[in-house]
Amino acid sequence: MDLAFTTEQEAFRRDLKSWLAANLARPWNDEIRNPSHDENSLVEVRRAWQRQLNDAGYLGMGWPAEWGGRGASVVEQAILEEELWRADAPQVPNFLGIDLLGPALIHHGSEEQRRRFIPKMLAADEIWCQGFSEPGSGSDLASLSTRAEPDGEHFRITGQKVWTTFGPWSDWIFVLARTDAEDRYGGITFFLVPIDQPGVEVRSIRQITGESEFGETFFDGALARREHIVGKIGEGWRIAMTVLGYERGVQTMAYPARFEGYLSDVIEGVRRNGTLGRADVREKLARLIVENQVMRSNGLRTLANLAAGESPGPESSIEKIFWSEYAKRQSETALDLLGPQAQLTTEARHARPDMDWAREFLWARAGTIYSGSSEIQRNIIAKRVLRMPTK
Amino acid sequence: MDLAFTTEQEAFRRDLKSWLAANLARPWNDEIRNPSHDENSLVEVRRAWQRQLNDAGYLGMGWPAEWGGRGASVVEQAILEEELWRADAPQVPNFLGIDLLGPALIHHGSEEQRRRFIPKMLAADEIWCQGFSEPGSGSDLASLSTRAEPDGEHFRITGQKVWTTFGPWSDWIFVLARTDAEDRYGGITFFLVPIDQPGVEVRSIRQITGESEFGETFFDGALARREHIVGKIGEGWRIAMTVLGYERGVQTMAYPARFEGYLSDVIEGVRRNGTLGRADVREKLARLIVENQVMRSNGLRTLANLAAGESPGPESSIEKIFWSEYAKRQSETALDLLGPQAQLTTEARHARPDMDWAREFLWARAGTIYSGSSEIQRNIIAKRVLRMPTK
Amino acid sequence: MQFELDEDRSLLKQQTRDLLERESGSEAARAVMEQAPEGYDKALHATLAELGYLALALPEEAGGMGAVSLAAVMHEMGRTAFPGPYLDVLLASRALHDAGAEAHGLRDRVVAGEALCVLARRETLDDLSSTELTASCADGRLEATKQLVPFGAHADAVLVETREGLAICERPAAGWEANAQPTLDHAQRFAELRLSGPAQLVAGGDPARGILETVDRLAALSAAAQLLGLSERALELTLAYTAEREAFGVPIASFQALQHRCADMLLQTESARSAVYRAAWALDHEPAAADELVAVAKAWAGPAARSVCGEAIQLHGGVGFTWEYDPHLFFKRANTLEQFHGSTRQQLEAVLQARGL
Amino acid sequence: MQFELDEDRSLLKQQTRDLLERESGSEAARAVMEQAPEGYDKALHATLAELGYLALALPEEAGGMGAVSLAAVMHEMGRTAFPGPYLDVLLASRALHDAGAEAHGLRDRVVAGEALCVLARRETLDDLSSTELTASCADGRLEATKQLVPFGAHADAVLVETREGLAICERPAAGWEANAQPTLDHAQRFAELRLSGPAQLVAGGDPARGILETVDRLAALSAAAQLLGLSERALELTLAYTAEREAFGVPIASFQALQHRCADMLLQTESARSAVYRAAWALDHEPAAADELVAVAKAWAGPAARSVCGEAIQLHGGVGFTWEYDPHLFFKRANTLEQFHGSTRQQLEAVLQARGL
Repeated sequence: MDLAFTTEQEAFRRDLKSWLAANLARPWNDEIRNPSHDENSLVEVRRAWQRQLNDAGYLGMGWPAEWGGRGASVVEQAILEEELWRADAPQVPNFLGIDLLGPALIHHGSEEQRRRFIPKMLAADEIWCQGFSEPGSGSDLASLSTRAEPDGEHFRITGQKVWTTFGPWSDWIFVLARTDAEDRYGGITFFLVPIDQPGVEVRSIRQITGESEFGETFFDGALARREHIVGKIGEGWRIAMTVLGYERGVQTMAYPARFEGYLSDVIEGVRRNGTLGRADVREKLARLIVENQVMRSNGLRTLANLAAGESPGPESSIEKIFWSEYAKRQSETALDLLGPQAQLTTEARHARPDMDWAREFLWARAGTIYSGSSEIQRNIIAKRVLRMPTK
Repeated sequence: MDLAFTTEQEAFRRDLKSWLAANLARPWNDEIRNPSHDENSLVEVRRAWQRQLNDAGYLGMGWPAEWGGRGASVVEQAILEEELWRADAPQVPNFLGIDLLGPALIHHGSEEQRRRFIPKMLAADEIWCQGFSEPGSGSDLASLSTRAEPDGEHFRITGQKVWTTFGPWSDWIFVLARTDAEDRYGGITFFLVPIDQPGVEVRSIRQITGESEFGETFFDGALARREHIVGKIGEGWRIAMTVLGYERGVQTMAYPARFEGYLSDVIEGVRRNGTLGRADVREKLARLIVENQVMRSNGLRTLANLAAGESPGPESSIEKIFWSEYAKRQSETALDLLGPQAQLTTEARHARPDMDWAREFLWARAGTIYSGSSEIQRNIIAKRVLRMPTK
Repeated sequence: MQFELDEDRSLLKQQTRDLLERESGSEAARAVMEQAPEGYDKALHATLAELGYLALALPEEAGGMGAVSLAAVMHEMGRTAFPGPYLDVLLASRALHDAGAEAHGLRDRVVAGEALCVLARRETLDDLSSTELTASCADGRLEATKQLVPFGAHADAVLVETREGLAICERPAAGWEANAQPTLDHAQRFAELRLSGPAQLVAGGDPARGILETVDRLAALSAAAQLLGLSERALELTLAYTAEREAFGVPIASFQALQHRCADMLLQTESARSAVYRAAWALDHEPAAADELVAVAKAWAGPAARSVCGEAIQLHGGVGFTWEYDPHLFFKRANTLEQFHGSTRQQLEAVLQARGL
Repeated sequence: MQFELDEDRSLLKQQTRDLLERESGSEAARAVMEQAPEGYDKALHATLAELGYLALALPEEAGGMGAVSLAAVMHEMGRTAFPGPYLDVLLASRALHDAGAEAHGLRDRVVAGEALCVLARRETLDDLSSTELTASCADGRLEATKQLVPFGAHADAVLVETREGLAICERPAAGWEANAQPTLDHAQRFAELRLSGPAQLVAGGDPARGILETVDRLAALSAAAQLLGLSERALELTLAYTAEREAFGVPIASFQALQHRCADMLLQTESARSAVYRAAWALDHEPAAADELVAVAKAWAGPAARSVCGEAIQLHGGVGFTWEYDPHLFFKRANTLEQFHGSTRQQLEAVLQARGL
């Protein structure tokens, strides 16, 4: 057993922290409260930040040097994600491209595809969104019905995708579409589709926070070039499933860091309102601290297992449930302990400058739904970890 | 809307309370702590108490006068059950006979059966236990496999029943047995079987509390007379199901009364240990009070609906889940707030004389299992109240 | 004994439902939330006045109909996550009534829908028992800064809690400054009010305390009843959605894990119904028990609604997180009502106080 | 980085499992619980001594193997709901060791299995931070009444916390009165001890406090590790039972609602594993973080085991409530371990203290 970081890993963290201190103009929390920003200008802040990270060699760190990486270990990648959260850095706009499409191209793409797409992806010159989910197929992704029909050097894609995060600002979308109606899994192909064409329309979806980070994307005979199929025709499902597994674990230290930051705000808040001494308040705070530390322990364990070369199996379902359900409890406790103050949105005169609990309280509801809801995760645990029988 | 008891009902309650004050020698809690008692002598205390209640006309109150009742309303029956709990009276040993078999005989039995069985049942001269559940059929009662085969004027019964409460002290058992292997529901018949015969063996089942109130009953060609079939051959399932519904609602005020009594003990306990002023303790107490009051509100509502002639539909599943899950929370909170003191069993030198939390903590685990587990109740609610679809 | 509403109240409840479904369905509510600067539908407010709804919280001899009726109407308001100052106006009207003759002119205008008046009480943004007030009203002059006054930016008058008692401050007086305090419930409009100008003291210290106790009880009951309505409707939406939505070729409502969650939602909702109406009945018929039962009702209905409406979002899946679908309206309002009108924490303490603990 | 145990500790853990499965399976444990008046298997205790297990909590230079090894062994003890004073003896042996040379004679006999010695500390039956002690040891004479001394009725010696420090009281001294204090955990034997007679003070006030802090940390970690073992085994039992037990013609493990409950049991158990071993590792390698992490481990593992072992009873249905099936052994022990060795309430407070809050 060894839960310590190596000297090299600690050095990497030190360098990274210095770099962040020198290069991050202001924390994301300050950006989003800047009244001169709108949704578009905030995207530009994120784009600029991605370019800074890329120039410094922090993007796609685990990839081969040839593709912008430095062959960094999973531990270093996890340290990067953790410190980015601690510093409250903006999320890069191309995170889906980098987390999902990048590995797909590196493992399954053609040399031409890599050369064509990876540099612009890293440089945020082309923003990518993900076209997997459909209105009729959320939990049951393989039931997707968007179809792709061959048309000379192209395929024509018709159908609808939802939850295309960053869709409204994207240039390209990677799409799972059906090339064979009869073959549930083997009839799915992985396409790269440019958004700026007549057959594609992206609409914003407004979320309960009032923001519109998501979109839905309509395809009406949209063109995708044959050479922009990743892997072979019919390999889309397999590629998507392996790719969805690659980046697991890298975020493992980021979640506890993120929620630990929020937790400090609750503690400061009860200190300020004079209730830190109340036994009921202390119990609630202590429970949050315990849960957060346990989340961190789970994360360290996952990371250690990854570092030891084990793959993060379906156990990552436990992590997903843990952080997302914790986030709901934490924000509810914050609202209970901080009182009406925490109800105020950022536009309110008395809104506190540090933490936007009103938004976090709502936003936390999404965590247990997206990327496989808690219910789906429990199904996975029962079937694949506990091997419980099906009827 | 009217949640008040009528003048007559209030008078009934007053009379009952005076009668209890004059006739109940000592509360049950004192009896069970009396070191000179063993399990058998405690049964005799309960038998004697049943006779007192019967002589005073408080048993089978809702039955026709001819069968020992006084045609009492459901409200009066509920008041009786409530006050019996408040007074901490012993439970009558024949409660299953009176609650289930009595109504079955009155509604479905023959005149001879009523004359033969009801008076002795009320007088506790014959104790009854219930033979419905089997080792292989708990939740899925209709899958029972105990079989009954005709043999002249008799049927011969072979099989095994479990959870025969009071089995070790019973004289008779009412049994659901299969007279037709092919017909799942219509192949079940309702038999009355004497226990003191070669083909019947009752064994005690020890519970996690260390007590043995339950038994399991083995039938090996046991004889049941044809004239002791209730209803017709093949009507057993229907009779059992209607009968199980009859007595619902009568306990509706008893549960909150019971747990309110326990709750007073927790409050006294934290007063004594000096923590009543702690904000965490106050919150936990207040939540229990709230839940207990809500249970009482649910009970009043059920009772009012019954009094208005409505049947207590599957909503009684809500009450079952509520009180049994509450009982677990209450006893856990008691242990948390009262500390090691509450761990001590009654034999311990420092055991408190009032409430046996160690036993209640264990006993409470049974409530969510017997008489249809919480899981079965949720199934019932989903299917019969919410009308949710089956696959 | 009877739990069901009598015929008159049943009728009132049904009438309210018909009116609100017609005039304030979720599309209308959304329009108000997104477009009306005042945060409510003025025409509908006038209709409510016309139909007598604004007198509902007055004592029966003054045109009210008792607590059970109040609960029934609030229950319906909850079912539509009704946006606007309806409850706030009721509470102010009752306080004005109880404050005596001097305040009855304004009371009448409020009840007639001619003036919008709300109470201005809170001075802290924390959830703490109010400490010393700083607002004062001496020699006909009010100096006050009040937080989170409901619909305070658009009120015609406020009834202000001050050190000296309750004071009426009509607008436009000089020195009326309102700063919007938007909260996460986009359909409730709060404001900080800074008031400095003439006002009329209508009830001194002791009477004011009595008036506010009555108002607090009615507020808690009303909030609890709305919370019940929110839960009830959120469960209905969930049942409807999950019966239609398919996954793996079957309606998701057929999944047992989801069924058990819905069963628990029903348990919470039906228990809220029992608690709310029992408390309302006690307010009308058993005043000695009412303090505890009202606190119990709100302390149950609040967390129940938070849980049920949260589950509604979850069981809707992705669309539950969108602005377009309704669950968030219920979830947000549940949060507002749980935090205000005596938060759960305060109600729990009130339960103990009512028992002398 | 590596989370898995190294080879030596892996071997130790496996060896412990083999030994306990052979010597202390649930039938053996039940026999001890039902029949042994001392509440433990003396022959097995001797075997543990022989194999060096009783030295486990000593510092490494004195024969111990560090906190990770301790956790691994305790984890296995939890898996069998091991009955007997094993942990209590370890804690006493460590205290005796830390008390210095005067106590090392008794320490050696304890570690060799020749004497059974436990700590006697508690004077109240409430779950309160200890107030003033009344036990005293002056001029070689002990006067003490201690509550809930584990296996106190059958100990050969006790190490008593007094106002003056830690005192060794060997039996049979005159004035040793033991009153059994049976608790709901039928396999743990507690007693009130009334002691009046000669005793030897082996550590004064300040050193005693330091010794007891070390002991408390090891106790909390050990209890947490046992709680992990209880949860792990209770889940295994549940999975095995529900895969076999049929209802409506299928194994009940195929019901989705039950599957989701088992998934939550796994989440709680696996998280306990992460927390316990991280805390143990910190005790060995990162002492500055250990206080908080040990408290976190126990504060998580206790409620987790209560929940998981309670679910094990529930999901076993009727047989789960019988003496004959095993779930109750786990449920009862989970309760004992949660309430003792620093209750959850005390651990939560310790977490805050460790952060200076």
